[in-house]
Amino acid sequence: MGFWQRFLQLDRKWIFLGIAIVVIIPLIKPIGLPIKPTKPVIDLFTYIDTLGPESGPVMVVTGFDPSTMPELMPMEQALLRHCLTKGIPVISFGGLYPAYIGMAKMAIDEVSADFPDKKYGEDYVFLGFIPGVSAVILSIGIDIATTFGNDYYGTPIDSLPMLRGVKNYSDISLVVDVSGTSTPEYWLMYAQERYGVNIGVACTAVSAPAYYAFLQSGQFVGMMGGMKGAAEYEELMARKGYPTGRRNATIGMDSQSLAHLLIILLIILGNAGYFIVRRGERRRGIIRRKR
Amino acid sequence: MSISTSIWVWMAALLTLMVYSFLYKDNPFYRLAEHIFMGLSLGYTLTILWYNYIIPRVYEPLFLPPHQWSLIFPILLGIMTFGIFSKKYSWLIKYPLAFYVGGYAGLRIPLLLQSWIIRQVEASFLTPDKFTSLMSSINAILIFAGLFATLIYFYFSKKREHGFGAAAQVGIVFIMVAFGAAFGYTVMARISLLIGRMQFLIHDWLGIM
Amino acid sequence: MKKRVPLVITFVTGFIVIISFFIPHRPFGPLETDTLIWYSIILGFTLLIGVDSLVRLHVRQMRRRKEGWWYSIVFFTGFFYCLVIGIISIMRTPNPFQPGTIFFYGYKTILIPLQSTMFALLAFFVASASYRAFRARTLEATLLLIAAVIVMIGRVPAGYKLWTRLPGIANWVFNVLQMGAMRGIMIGVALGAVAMSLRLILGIERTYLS
Amino acid sequence: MILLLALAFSISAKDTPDDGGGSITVNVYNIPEGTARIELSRLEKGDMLYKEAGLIPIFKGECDDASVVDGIGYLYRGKAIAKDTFYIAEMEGFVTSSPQWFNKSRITVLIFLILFGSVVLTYIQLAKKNPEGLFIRKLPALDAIDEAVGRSTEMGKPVLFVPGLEGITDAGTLASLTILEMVGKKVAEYGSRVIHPNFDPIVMTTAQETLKTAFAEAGRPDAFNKDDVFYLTYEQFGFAAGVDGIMLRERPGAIFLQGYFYAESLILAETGYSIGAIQIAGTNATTQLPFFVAACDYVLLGEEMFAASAYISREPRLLGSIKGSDLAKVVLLFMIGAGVIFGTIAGIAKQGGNPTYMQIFNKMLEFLAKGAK
Repeated sequence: MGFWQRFLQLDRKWIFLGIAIVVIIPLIKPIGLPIKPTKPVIDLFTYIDTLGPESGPVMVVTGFDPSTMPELMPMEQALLRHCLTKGIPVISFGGLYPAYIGMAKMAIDEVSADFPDKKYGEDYVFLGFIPGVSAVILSIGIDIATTFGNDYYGTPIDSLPMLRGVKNYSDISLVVDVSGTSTPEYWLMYAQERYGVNIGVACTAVSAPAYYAFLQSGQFVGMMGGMKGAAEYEELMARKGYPTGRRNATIGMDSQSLAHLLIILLIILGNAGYFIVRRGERRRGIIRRKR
Repeated sequence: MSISTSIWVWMAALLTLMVYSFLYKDNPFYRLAEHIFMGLSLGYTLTILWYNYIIPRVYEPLFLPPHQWSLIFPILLGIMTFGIFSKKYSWLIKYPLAFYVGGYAGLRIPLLLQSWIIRQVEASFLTPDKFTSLMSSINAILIFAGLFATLIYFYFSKKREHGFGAAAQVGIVFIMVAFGAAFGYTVMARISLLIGRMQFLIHDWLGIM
Repeated sequence: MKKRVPLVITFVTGFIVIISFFIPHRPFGPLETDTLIWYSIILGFTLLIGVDSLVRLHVRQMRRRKEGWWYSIVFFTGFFYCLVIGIISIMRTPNPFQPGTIFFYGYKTILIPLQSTMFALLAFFVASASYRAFRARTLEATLLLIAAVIVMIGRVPAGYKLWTRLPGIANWVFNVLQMGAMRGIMIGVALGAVAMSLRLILGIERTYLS
Repeated sequence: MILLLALAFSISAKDTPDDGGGSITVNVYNIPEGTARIELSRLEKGDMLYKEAGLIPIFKGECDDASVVDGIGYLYRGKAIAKDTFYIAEMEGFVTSSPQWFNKSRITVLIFLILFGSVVLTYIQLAKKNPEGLFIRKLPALDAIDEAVGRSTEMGKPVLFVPGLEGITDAGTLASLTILEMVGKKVAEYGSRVIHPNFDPIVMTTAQETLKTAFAEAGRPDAFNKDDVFYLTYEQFGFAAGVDGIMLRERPGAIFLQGYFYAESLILAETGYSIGAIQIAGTNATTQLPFFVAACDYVLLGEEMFAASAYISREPRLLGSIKGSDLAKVVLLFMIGAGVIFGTIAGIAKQGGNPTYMQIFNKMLEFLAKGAK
């Protein structure tokens, strides 16, 4: 078998090894390639940046579990950090499914630790999980207090100073659904279409293509897609001089670059080998037919 | 180099390596991790079920004051699903299933029409403001052509000859470009997951970074 | 008779839910949220059926001593460990996901790594699929290939370093070329789903009752 | 503090449209510069004093007062509080809230629903009368199914059919059951075996039923082994790992991945590719289609699955839906096409100083947007 045949029969294990190496090296010694923010992320960032301490609170909804944490946790933390730095009141909602509350807790604990001056109940509030999915989204449109009853720690909603003037969506300036599933569509259908509240979305790279259609039709205010979206948001925060904490997404982007380059190389090599082998066979085939 | 001392981090790291051993070949370590995973996730699903459905939805509203007696009906319907365990009463499951299917279909129709069809058609309208610059007009026409050709590709009532076949060919070109873009985007998502796990192994476990 | 009543239930529920979308007035308006609650109660019960058939599968494997039956023991230990710990922590603290409970600890240190590692396996499979399955056999496959490469290179800082206009081109492929086709596919799938839901409500579609 | 009756700052209230009653929408206009808070107070007919009724968010200038009782008259007063002064806005004439029987903003959705529904139903009746009359073009993937099952049985290998992760109410799962029936008949004819791991218990019982009838119709009722259709797990990645295990152990010659899949689609397709099986996929999960196209031999794209199941079964209900969807596509295309032409004419006319067309065009768009609002 010629070199190319053996090359195409390359065992999967070598490719796996290649990817592992290419991902690990930059994590140990980062390269620091420049990040260029794109329009959807800029739109989301500027919308939040225009808000201030007296505008309606931003509700950050946690919608991811461990399997999509690497992409979405940096996004949630960047959003919380941005709001707390600007003094924008922020409601962290523990999510529509029980699996997400642990993630929400991790995010709010890590970020609030960097803002000792911010007080719970006045600058940020943490609402726990309640069952019902779309029923929950609908009832927030009517009255937040009756929907939740009390916050994650058990204190009644109406005794939280921050939520005093906040009754339902008409008092909320933005809902950002940080989701690894299709919940942004629920927020679109049950919140934006029925109550007109602005919705931003922070999603995995795989669901970003589907949401571009909703972004272009103006249903979403802005969007962060994949770890690159998170890195862009961290970059915009840094450019404005806001504290970013450990920029996990940006560190990850170097490995992302190398991994992409390797995959593109694999595609080219795979096809080059495929065509060379096929042309070789056709040439030999012609020779045989000639005889 | 400060290797972590917590046995939980070690357990998580070992489990991660056991799962990745599948990449070398299907081996007992992987099978072990696979079955631990299936057992835990089943136990986990049952706990959520108990904590999220049975207590807040069934037990509390029924037995605690402001008794919502109307909840008897869905609970009765729910109990009928257990009919599936016995040969004789297996037809009982048809009733809760009927309610579940009716409710699900009824909810989806208006919302699908509103968000997936009307909203997308409305956004595809080429309003003059989309023709501000040369580039935006070309883009608007390309988006419209993409939609037009894709709908022709998914048209099943006509054989694909001459003109109609050509439009379908253009349609599949747009569709394949859309798939390529989505594939490229998804590669990013998968790689960032791997980066997340590697960060855990290198940073939290081995403490190198 | 056994088939007639369920069909009537499906029709009545579906019809009422559709009307309540259009009629905000007293009896119909709030019906939508009530149906959602009833719907999730029944969903909870169907989960239990799934759990039962899985436990029976593993019991059968163990009784028959099929090759690798001891894996089922591992399965049951994992299952009971998680169940017992879960129920205990529900007894003790109202929310088993409160970071203090053992259940959350087990969830965070065992289930999280397992689930996300399983998910991260995909990166390796994407790489090997790109090398082996990704052939420019036809015109369409070539286009899929080119678009994928453009987007992959454009969405990464390395691409920006190679040629500053690459991110712009990747975005153009996304916002323009991909938009029309994705919208066409969405409309098509949505029409199919609406037609199917109509058939379900009107009792024309009955496979779920077979 | 001087009481400034600002002429500019004004308030108005009306019954919240398209709602179940019990709510009044209050709007405030030209909010003075530097307002920190706008307090809202309400006077019930017959009372003497205004009572506190919450705050109006400044950035929106509008809020819904959902604590009103239908039929009772209310008067609202807005008090915009700036740093050292405040402004009052009052209104004349009481406002009462009332429920509406029809949500006018959803008229477009109703029209679409009625039109599309009646088109699908008429086609279903037509299909019942003469199923052959309705033409659906043949999909290449269907020939591939014959070829795949044939080759797999020649090599003495079983066929693996994976039904996706969604329940019985998903359009993709139902289409996969129809395709399962066709595959089942073929497998029975060739005397081979079909393995069917399941994620959803109800789909499992339905699949057992489907295969039993398929084997009976192919004249081999005894060849069907009930244990080949079994429940695997309820967790996404446990399922993917379990199916991979089956692929590596049973080494099927042909693999069918038909139904609604999530991220595990590539794990299945890649492992299937690595054992050299012919893979025929079909899914209505648009996000997973690229993987199947990259890794499988044949793919039914979204709607093609529904068309395939209609073509195979020639069932009036499936034929009717496909024909209905096709007609809807033609109508939508004409609508958008007409919109484009009319829009451009209106645009040109506007340049030429005659804006009437443009107003009609905008009214058309508004009507459509109302449906989408």
